[in-house]
Amino acid sequence: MNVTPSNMDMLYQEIILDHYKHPHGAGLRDPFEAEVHHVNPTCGDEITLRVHLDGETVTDVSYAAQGCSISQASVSVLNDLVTGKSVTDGMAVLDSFTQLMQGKGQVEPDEDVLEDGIAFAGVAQFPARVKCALLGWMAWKDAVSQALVTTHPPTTGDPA
Amino acid sequence: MNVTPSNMDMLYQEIILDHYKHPHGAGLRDPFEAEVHHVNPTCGDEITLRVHLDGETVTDVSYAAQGCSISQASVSVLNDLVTGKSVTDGMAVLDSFTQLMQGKGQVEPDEDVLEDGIAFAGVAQFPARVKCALLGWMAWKDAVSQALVTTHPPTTGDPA
Amino acid sequence: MYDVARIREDFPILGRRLSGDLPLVYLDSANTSQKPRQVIDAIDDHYRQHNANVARAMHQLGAEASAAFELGRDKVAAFIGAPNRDEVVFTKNASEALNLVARVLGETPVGGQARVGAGDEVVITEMEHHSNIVPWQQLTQRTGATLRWFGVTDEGRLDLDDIDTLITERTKIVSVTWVSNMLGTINPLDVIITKAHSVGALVVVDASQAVPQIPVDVAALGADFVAFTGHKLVGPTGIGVLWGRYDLLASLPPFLGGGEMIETVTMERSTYAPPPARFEAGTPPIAESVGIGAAVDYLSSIGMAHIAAHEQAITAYALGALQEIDGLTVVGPKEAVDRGGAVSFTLEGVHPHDVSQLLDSRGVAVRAGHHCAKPAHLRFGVQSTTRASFYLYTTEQEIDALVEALHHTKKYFGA
Amino acid sequence: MYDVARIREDFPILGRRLSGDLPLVYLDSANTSQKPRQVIDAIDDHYRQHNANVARAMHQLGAEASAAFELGRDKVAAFIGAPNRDEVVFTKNASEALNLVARVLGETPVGGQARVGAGDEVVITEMEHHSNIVPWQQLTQRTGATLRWFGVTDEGRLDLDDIDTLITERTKIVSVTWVSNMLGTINPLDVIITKAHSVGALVVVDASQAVPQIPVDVAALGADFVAFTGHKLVGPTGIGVLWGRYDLLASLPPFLGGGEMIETVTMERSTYAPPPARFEAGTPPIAESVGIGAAVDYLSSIGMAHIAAHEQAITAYALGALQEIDGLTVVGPKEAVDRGGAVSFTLEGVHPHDVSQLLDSRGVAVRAGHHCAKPAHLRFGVQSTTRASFYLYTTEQEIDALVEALHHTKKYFGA
Ligand SMILES: Cc1ncc(COP(=O)(O)O)c(C=O)c1O
Ligand SMILES: Cc1ncc(COP(=O)(O)O)c(C=O)c1O
Repeated sequence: MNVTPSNMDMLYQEIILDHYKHPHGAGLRDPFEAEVHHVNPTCGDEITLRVHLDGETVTDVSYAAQGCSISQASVSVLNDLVTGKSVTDGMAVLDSFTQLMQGKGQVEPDEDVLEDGIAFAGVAQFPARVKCALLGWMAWKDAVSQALVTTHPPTTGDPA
Repeated sequence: MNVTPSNMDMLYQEIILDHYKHPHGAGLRDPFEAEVHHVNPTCGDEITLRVHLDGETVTDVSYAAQGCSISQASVSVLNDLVTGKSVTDGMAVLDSFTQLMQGKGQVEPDEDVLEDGIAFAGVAQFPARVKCALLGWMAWKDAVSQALVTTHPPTTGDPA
Repeated sequence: MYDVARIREDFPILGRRLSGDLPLVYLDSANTSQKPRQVIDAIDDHYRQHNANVARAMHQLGAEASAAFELGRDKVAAFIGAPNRDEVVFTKNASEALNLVARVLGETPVGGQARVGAGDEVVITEMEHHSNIVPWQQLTQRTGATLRWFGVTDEGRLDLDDIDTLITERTKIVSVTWVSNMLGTINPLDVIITKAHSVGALVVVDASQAVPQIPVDVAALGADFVAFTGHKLVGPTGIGVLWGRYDLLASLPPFLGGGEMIETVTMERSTYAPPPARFEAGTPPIAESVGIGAAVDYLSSIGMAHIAAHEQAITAYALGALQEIDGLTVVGPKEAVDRGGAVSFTLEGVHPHDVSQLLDSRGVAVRAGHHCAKPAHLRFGVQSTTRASFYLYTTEQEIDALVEALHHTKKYFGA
Repeated sequence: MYDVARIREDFPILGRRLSGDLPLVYLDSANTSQKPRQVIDAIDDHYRQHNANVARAMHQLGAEASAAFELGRDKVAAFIGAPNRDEVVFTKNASEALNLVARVLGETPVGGQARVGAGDEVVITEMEHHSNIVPWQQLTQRTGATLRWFGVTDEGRLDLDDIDTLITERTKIVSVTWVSNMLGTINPLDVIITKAHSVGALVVVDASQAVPQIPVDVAALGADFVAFTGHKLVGPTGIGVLWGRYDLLASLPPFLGGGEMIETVTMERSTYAPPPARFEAGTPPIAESVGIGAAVDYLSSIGMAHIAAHEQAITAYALGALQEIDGLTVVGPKEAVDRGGAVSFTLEGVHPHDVSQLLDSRGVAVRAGHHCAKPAHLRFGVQSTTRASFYLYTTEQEIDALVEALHHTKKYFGA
């Protein structure tokens, strides 16, 4: 079925509206190694997101977000998809989600990897909404990088 | 006869070309009460012009000018028209010449006032050349104002 | 009689069909206006028949292009009642016009003194567009001056109670919007200008939303600088206007350097042309001047008083209809009094993005977001709003379509 | 085969008849180029079908306009070989692009340090256009830095003998034109860039006359900033380009404030978006981006290598024919080697204004004056010159018409 600007049901899939109304893992929790604040400058959507790592494992992603259904649902899905995964596996999911979003509707989503995330396939055809869908994911990427620096301080040549 | 961009003889009247080839009163002379330097920013034409007043009378207008036939001929005509006249009469000639130049070809020149200056009637239809024709006249206006200040220092309320 | 149907025929885009073969309901004119064929054709004809560079070219095309370019300036000057055509400086948009003023007021002219320095104050308002906030933040940061601002009342009006403590002997500049692009408020400029001038401050007016909508006479207004933009007044992109009092402009140092803004240039130093050339570095927006000239001609042919009356009527109609929708709250003055044709609102339970997306699916084009007025949004405790905005071509049927689409939106999101 | 006749059919204005029913011989392309219908139609169609504001609008027209605007950026980036589309900043013209660089290099980024301050040196050349002189005079005056410059040889080439004493450890910026708009000289940028980078200086290239005429690959060039302008490359007025290395752009403070250049704004302070948005305050030149995109498509469809070869051939033809005229002296390189298609000359006994006026009476459009390069004129002891300049649509017959009209001019003035 073709997605057009007049065909809203392909954009607002039931799954998206469910996540929007009942976001998974919302709220800011302790402990965490990194907290970031991201803004979509165009519309003002905002998110504060914390990451808690246990070694290589993402043990919690907590957040407070203000934004539209797409941005809210997408961070809820993110929470589902990366919590409990290794950082490497989480980053792989991020890659596939980003590819789907930037694929202008030409990329076939992999349900095994993206689970509920495949509901965002329609968003890829609304360029103005792609940023909404990616807001939480970009924040997560940023937070993980910072958390890794905290938990694995870069080793330098100097052993002191 | 109509003046058009392809009809050069109406622009470059014999009189203009004569003044261009044999400019009247060219050169910088002493004495003078004011010297000014004016530039046409668009094309770079330049003039240095001196005015010598004797009381209310313009006794000399001397100049060194670099520029096109129109700007050179026009200052030569200026020299003819204002030398020996009172400042007031000179300014009246300036007014009529300016009106002619800015009249877009709609103003009928008065030969009694403008003499050889009527040859510039065609220039008024070439907007880009109007500035050329006015360069020397604007310099003269400026120089006379300065010379008047020098020769008639403004009286103030304070008699000291 | 104001004949909207007749006017709409001049705007080719209003006949466009959108996805799903829906007619376009364009309610985003405060963002940018649509263009009548008179403007589009003038630009087209310029490029096909008269294109050349200006000022410098002495050939026939050059003379035609220069005349056309300067005629645009004459038309704009007449349209805003400028006492002198040389008071009209062309910029690339309203933002550049405001930045230009903010820059040159902080810089030192040859043999003079900067108008703003350390210890001085600049006063703006909480309802400004970012383009009338950021340049003043930059200016005050650069110079060590202090930025202060008027607050906004719950009704969305400027809070003038503080005027005597805000505008004082320390105030050097007051910069204020005439019509708010978010709240729709029309500000009482006379009070502010009188007060500012009484302490010797200069007044800059952001008229980006005013010039398109209401008859403007800068001489009667009495401000020192007025900025606006071509694309909001049925003109092209790529051109804005800074009007300034001639004596002031003539006393200020240049902004951008190069091209025709000079008097003479040597490697060591340059001297500068008088206004407006002094502030127009490089090749100016030539085709855009032709376009803005055609735009003001078009608006004048209809009559700005008629356009203002239509704007007022359609805004009143919209405010009435919108406020009957349950859960819809207008942010800004709720009645069409001292008010322009931009109506921002929230709809309970539905984020503005989602509102605008659903409206778009019905062919209704509105804007969602902070409308480049984050502080005004913060003031009302909202992060974003949906904004519908109207212009000379807006019809009551379009407002009805908006209302109907909003009901549909509520149903869709179960709100 | 390069088919000039075919190309000319794309340019509506080339069919125009001038006063006296003369055909137009347009030899003023270094001043501004003519526009093919592909460009004019693209702009026309944009206003008729897709006009909306960009970035901020989420409706269908907004999405179309945003895509069209950003596609213009993609096309320009590809045309100049930019490694990253976000390195292409749209300005209003080349002059703004050069001023932008000069301003931000003298200002202090948050948590950083200005690139130019007191005691530093900026190096330019004597053959620059005023737009690449005045901004650096302003910068050095503001910061207390020193402006220095390369001289020009009698042949009209940069005098590089001084390079080691001019570009030193004190040099922070070297700004130089690629192709001179007056002399026609193509400068050996590789030598200058290598030397400048060896002392840690940044290199700004004024490519206003280069991008229209020769294939440009900014990545291969190795400069830090490159500026050019839309109207000289068969594109519209109202748009210019600043290309800059991304890491550099990202390290620089903003220039104009307002609109979409922000990340967030409060009344107290603002943070700024990454490039290119950081440097594009206010509504950008939207229709103009569509136009410049169509322009580079058009040039690419013919092929920049072919255009360069044509330019070279026609310039060689013109240099040969012109120098056979008694009393005519070419100012600048006399052979078509490392040389663009602008030929400035003097004609003994006839002032350039009068030359251009007489040529115009024959339908031949050239420029007379200082071509915004007063120092270069001073260098050759002339106050002004007549300049004929050629482009992809120029024919040998037009050069013949120029030569014939020059003979007529000489006869007319008895020179
Ligand atoms: C070499 C050069 N640099 C800069 C410019 C300025 O370009 P613009 O007038 O579009 O700002 C020009 C053209 O006038 C030029 O030829
Ligand atoms: C009140 C107000 N000021 C300034 C601007 C900036 O205008 P521009 O984007 O044309 O620079 C706008 C429009 O966006 C506006 O509504």
